[in-house]
Amino acid sequence: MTITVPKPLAEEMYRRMQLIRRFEEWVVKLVESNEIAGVTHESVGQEAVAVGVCLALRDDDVITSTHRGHGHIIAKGGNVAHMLAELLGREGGYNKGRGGSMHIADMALGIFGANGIVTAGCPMACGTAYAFKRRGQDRVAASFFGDGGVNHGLFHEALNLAAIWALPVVFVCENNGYAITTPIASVTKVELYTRAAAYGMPGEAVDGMDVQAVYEATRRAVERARAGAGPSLIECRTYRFVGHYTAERFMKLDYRSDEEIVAWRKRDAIPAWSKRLGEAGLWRADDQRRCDAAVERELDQAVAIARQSPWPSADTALDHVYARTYPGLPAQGFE
Amino acid sequence: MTITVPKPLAEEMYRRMQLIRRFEEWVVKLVESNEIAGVTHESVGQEAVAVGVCLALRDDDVITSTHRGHGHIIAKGGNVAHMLAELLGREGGYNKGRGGSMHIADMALGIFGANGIVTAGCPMACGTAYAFKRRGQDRVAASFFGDGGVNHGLFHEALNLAAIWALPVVFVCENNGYAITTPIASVTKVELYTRAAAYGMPGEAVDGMDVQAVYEATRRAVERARAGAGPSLIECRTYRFVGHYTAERFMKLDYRSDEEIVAWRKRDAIPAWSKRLGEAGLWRADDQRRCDAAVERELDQAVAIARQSPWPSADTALDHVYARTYPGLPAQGFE
Amino acid sequence: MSRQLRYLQAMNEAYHQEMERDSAMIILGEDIRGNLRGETRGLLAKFGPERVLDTPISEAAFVGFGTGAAMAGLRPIVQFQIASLVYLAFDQLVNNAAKMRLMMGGQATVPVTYTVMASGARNGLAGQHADNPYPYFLHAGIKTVCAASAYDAKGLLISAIREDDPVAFFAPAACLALRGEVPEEAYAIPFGVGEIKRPGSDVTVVAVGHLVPEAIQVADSFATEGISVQVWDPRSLLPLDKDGLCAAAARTGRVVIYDDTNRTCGFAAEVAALLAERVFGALKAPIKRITRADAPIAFSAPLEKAALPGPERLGAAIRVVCG
Amino acid sequence: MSRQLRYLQAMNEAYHQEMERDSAMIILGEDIRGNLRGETRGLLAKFGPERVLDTPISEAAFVGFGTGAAMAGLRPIVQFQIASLVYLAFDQLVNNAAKMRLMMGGQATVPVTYTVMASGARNGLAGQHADNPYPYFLHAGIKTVCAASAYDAKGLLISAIREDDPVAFFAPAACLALRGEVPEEAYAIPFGVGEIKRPGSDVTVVAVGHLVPEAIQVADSFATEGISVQVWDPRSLLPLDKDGLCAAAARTGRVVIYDDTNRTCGFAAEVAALLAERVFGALKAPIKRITRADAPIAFSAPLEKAALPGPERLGAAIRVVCG
Ligand SMILES: Cc1ncc(C[n+]2csc(CCOP(=O)(O)OP(=O)(O)O)c2C)c(N)n1
Ligand SMILES: Cc1ncc(C[n+]2csc(CCOP(=O)(O)OP(=O)(O)O)c2C)c(N)n1
Ligand SMILES: [Mg+2]
Ligand SMILES: [Mg+2]
Repeated sequence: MTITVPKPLAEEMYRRMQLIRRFEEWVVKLVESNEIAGVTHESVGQEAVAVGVCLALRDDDVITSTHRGHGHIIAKGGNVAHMLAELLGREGGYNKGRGGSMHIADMALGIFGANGIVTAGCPMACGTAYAFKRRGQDRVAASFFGDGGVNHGLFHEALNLAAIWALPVVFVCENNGYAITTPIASVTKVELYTRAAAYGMPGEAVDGMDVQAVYEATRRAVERARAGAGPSLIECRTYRFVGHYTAERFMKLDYRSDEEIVAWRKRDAIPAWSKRLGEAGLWRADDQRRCDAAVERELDQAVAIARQSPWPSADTALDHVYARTYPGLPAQGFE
Repeated sequence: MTITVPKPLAEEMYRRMQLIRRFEEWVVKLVESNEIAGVTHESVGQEAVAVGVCLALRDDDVITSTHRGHGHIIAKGGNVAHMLAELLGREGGYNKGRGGSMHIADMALGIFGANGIVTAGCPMACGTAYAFKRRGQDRVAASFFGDGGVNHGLFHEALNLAAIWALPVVFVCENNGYAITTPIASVTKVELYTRAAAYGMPGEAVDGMDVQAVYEATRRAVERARAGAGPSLIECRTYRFVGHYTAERFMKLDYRSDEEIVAWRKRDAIPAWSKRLGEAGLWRADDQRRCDAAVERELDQAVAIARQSPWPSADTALDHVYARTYPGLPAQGFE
Repeated sequence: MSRQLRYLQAMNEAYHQEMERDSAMIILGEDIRGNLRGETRGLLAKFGPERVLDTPISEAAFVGFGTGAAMAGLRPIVQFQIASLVYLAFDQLVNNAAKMRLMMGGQATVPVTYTVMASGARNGLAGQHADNPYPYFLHAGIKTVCAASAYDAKGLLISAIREDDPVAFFAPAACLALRGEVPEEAYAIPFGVGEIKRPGSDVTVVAVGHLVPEAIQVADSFATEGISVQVWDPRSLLPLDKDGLCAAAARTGRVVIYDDTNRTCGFAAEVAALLAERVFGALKAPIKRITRADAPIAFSAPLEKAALPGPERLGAAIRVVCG
Repeated sequence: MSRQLRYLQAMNEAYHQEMERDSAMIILGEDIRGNLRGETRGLLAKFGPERVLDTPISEAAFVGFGTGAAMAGLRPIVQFQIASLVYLAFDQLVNNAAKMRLMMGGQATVPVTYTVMASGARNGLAGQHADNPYPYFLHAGIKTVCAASAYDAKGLLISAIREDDPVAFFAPAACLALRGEVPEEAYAIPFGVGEIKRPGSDVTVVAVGHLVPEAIQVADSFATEGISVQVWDPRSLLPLDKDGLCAAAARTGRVVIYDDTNRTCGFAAEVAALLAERVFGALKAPIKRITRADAPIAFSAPLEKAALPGPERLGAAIRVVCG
């Protein structure tokens, strides 16, 4: 369990994981205080996947994300104040309050959107990768989706497209064991990564609680993609420590045993990585504390900024539907 | 290349293949004389697949078919007069003239319909197989689709469903090398049958020009399915000797070379099977001729019957849309 | 006699009573066993895993599965966890299940009920989860009902289940928590029969789903102004009770259609077109539509509200046609 | 000056000219290279395999691919070989491509053109291949055009391609063999501007696609009866030229809508509703819709004909509103 990445990167891995964790905890608070409306899916427990993947990408690479996207966006460098403003529905949010949790995007950072439809981002990542390839750029698109996604027709069609056209895409399956309440083993008979073979692309499974393992696997896939050798599938085995969405805690569901949750929580990637940093002599006792404190400050400030951001004005409700409008388009709901 | 099936079955294989071939030739004539409207997809060259599969099924088993369905329907025992009446759009057709070439069905014979949408029959076969299973019947559903179908999302979703619920389905891929003008190798990087592994089901490729090989492979898959051991995928390697549809001969397309067509025509399953029957001492010189003549008579009569069948009356155009209608439903296009 | 149930409980009771009555019935969809909202409570325990199926995330395939199972003699309920998932199965719905019987010349019978859960907007669901896709079903000729109350939910769901054709049952998000009187015994509300939910003589409001209770409130509020507002609920959108609709509209001569689907080619368009054709002579004012704007629903509350039909706009429209 | 081209040749010329103009353009779909009908002739040879892509049979994925490519700066044309294939990509069309820009607060620009080939019925296409699915696009808010002539095909296709939003271009099966005058140079027909295809003063026929030439014939035939029939073609269905439509309708006070989509919630319903709202006072007769029946198209010729709108029915409707 040695650390193979340089110290600054190792520290950044910790920082981003911690930022995600605490961000999600803020989200839960803001949902419970009714400041965030709608449905949010927290990625608590899965931070190592988001961070391991995104830190293996360049800034000009692209990701497509999912309904459980906060972690991916932070890991790709997303601004937490803009994210929180979005979650609060404010004009200063990433999407000017139009998108909310399931649609956060930052095109400038290569974040081509969270998406509320399972695997909907997969074919879009293919198209984006094709644009890179056609322009002779060595950029890569990484596409996140859950274990629930691997049974969807779009997964199949997208992986096949990427394979036949040797597109620079890295397909990242976050296998957290469940699609809402449905255990993956009840809906799939094979190890997920083995499906790569059906498209003639490499596939591998990796410990999703080990940020460095995720990072290394992604690096290999990214290098392959940049070199023009085509797509890969990486299955990251992880777990969500919390419910499918914030509301779940009040729903008394029993699809997971307490023992299972406890066992996975013991493998929490964040303290594990801090411990390894310490054991490798890269971190001293208070390095983590300093880093954690900075994360807290960043989030406190972000929440404050977000809360101060103005509400969108109702008379702009029909803006941004089209790049070009025409008289009477979009139609109002009344005359 | 010995013959392992009993003589009556071997003869019936020949007879059904020949019936399909000559049926399709009649269809082309009737299209060219403008007696058949619309678009018909002939299965000339692929007869061994339809017959090998369907003769391995029981009468109470079910098939779902494709846009190229005439062969499957004849192989499953379909009545050629009712088929031709359907193609001529007559009330005496299988579907009372409502369906035409791409929708012929005979629920009583377990023919759950040709279908104009690629792979659309696959999930329906799953549902049918589930009904059998739930009722404790040992019946099986076989689902035909082309090489073009294996890249469709529905293929993926249906095979996965069948696998996880161990449904008695045999998925039959008729790999004739092309989806219209698109060579399978340009859109798929792997051998098609290997995709079975992605669902945890057995897959195998078989020579689709050898009716007995198709029959044997199907038998194995059917026995598995009847025994409750779940679905299988069989890839039958075959070729269509003619265009994608009747109209193609006037379209000057050049996606296949003449040499390729000639090479495959040399492997024509029908004379090959007759020859094997002779070599095995099962057939004497004029056995084939007798059989062929019977086929001709059957078709001549069928065409005559079909031509005499009455046209549907225009005032029944909105019948059969619903099992139960209501005032004003379905709505006319005028008031 | 006056037992009160929530909408979801009414659905749950319909599921239980019908599945008990007919062993050919099965129910399938995502997280049916997990029972997130309550409408599938107890089904697994009572009917077992063979009749209560959790599917993979494969909407197209499980709809096709339902079609095949129905053709082979079962009576499936196919549940969509959220309304916009119907798009993923659209071909299997509109180009297969809905057409199978005609294409086969009457050979196939396809008794499937699609329950479309939580349709329409609800506080922060944003662009992809706020659609109300019933106009697509209507255009495709699929029988469709939308229940506005717990009572209607049970009765319309039972009718849907007993129908021998594909039927879509829409359960609007904004209705799921409603409570109301629901008889214990199984009862069926006939298709093609609308209901005057509130009588009135000056103007008819045609309202659907969660907009029915809203429309009744608005109607009540007009009593003080001396404007008598009738609220008519079609209940089944296809078949539509055209005679009942025309009678209701002709009685008042003034009509406002209050519907939470996109405006263009939406349900309100059909109602307006029908009336412009059939009761033209009885109309005293232009037919008004108060609908959703033709736009994806934005996340932020003020934007969301601005794009949806609302009681203020309904009120304004009533004033215009009566003024 | 009066060069005649077929409809498919006009499309082909638009493809060539626009792809030449803008190297960001690509075209993809099934059998594009094989060029079954003629509209993609010569593209592979001129623009090479990187810009002219044959896809696997994966409609949902290749639509999503188009969305992603567009967001990343390309300008894809995504061609549907037959109209009903749009159903297989319906989620990617209506719940993704169409909503992306709003959901992202304006960050994404999605310049994709969907060419929907051979829509509508044509002699024996039967249940699954005869749909005319543009009302689904209209309801979803996707910009949509339908060209009735070779001239309009080139001009509307070029406008569609230059638009920075998703646009569906419908090429009706019954139009593909039409010939007409088509200028050589590239030209754009603006969206949202309808056209009076035949002037007249007694009744307005609103006709779409292949029904435009049919309507003109019917109109001509009424000249002898002394009934003056105006034929108005919206050309772009969304944006719809509402002012032009209302002006045309108000001028005659009598309207028949002649549209080959299912009746319920179809395009004719929208037009009728719009007129019942906006020009109610100017109407002299009920608004008539002559549409397809709400039924899958049966294969057999007499049944097919009975379910489709036809010139006899249009003529009868004209007589009723003028009588
Ligand atoms: C195509 C589709 N089907 C169903 C849903 C409803 N839904 C939202 S999240 C979810 C579970 C997704 O599971 P998984 O892909 O494993 O991701 P996870 O939630 O575990 O991160 C479902 C079924 C959806 N959003 N999209
Ligand atoms: C889902 C779908 N996409 C496209 C089409 C148009 N189409 C009809 S047949 C065909 C080719 C099918 O190829 P294959 O599955 O190999 O069958 P084959 O024609 O070779 O028998 C296509 C693309 C269709 N009918 N359905
Ligand atoms: Mg999961
Ligand atoms: Mg093929």
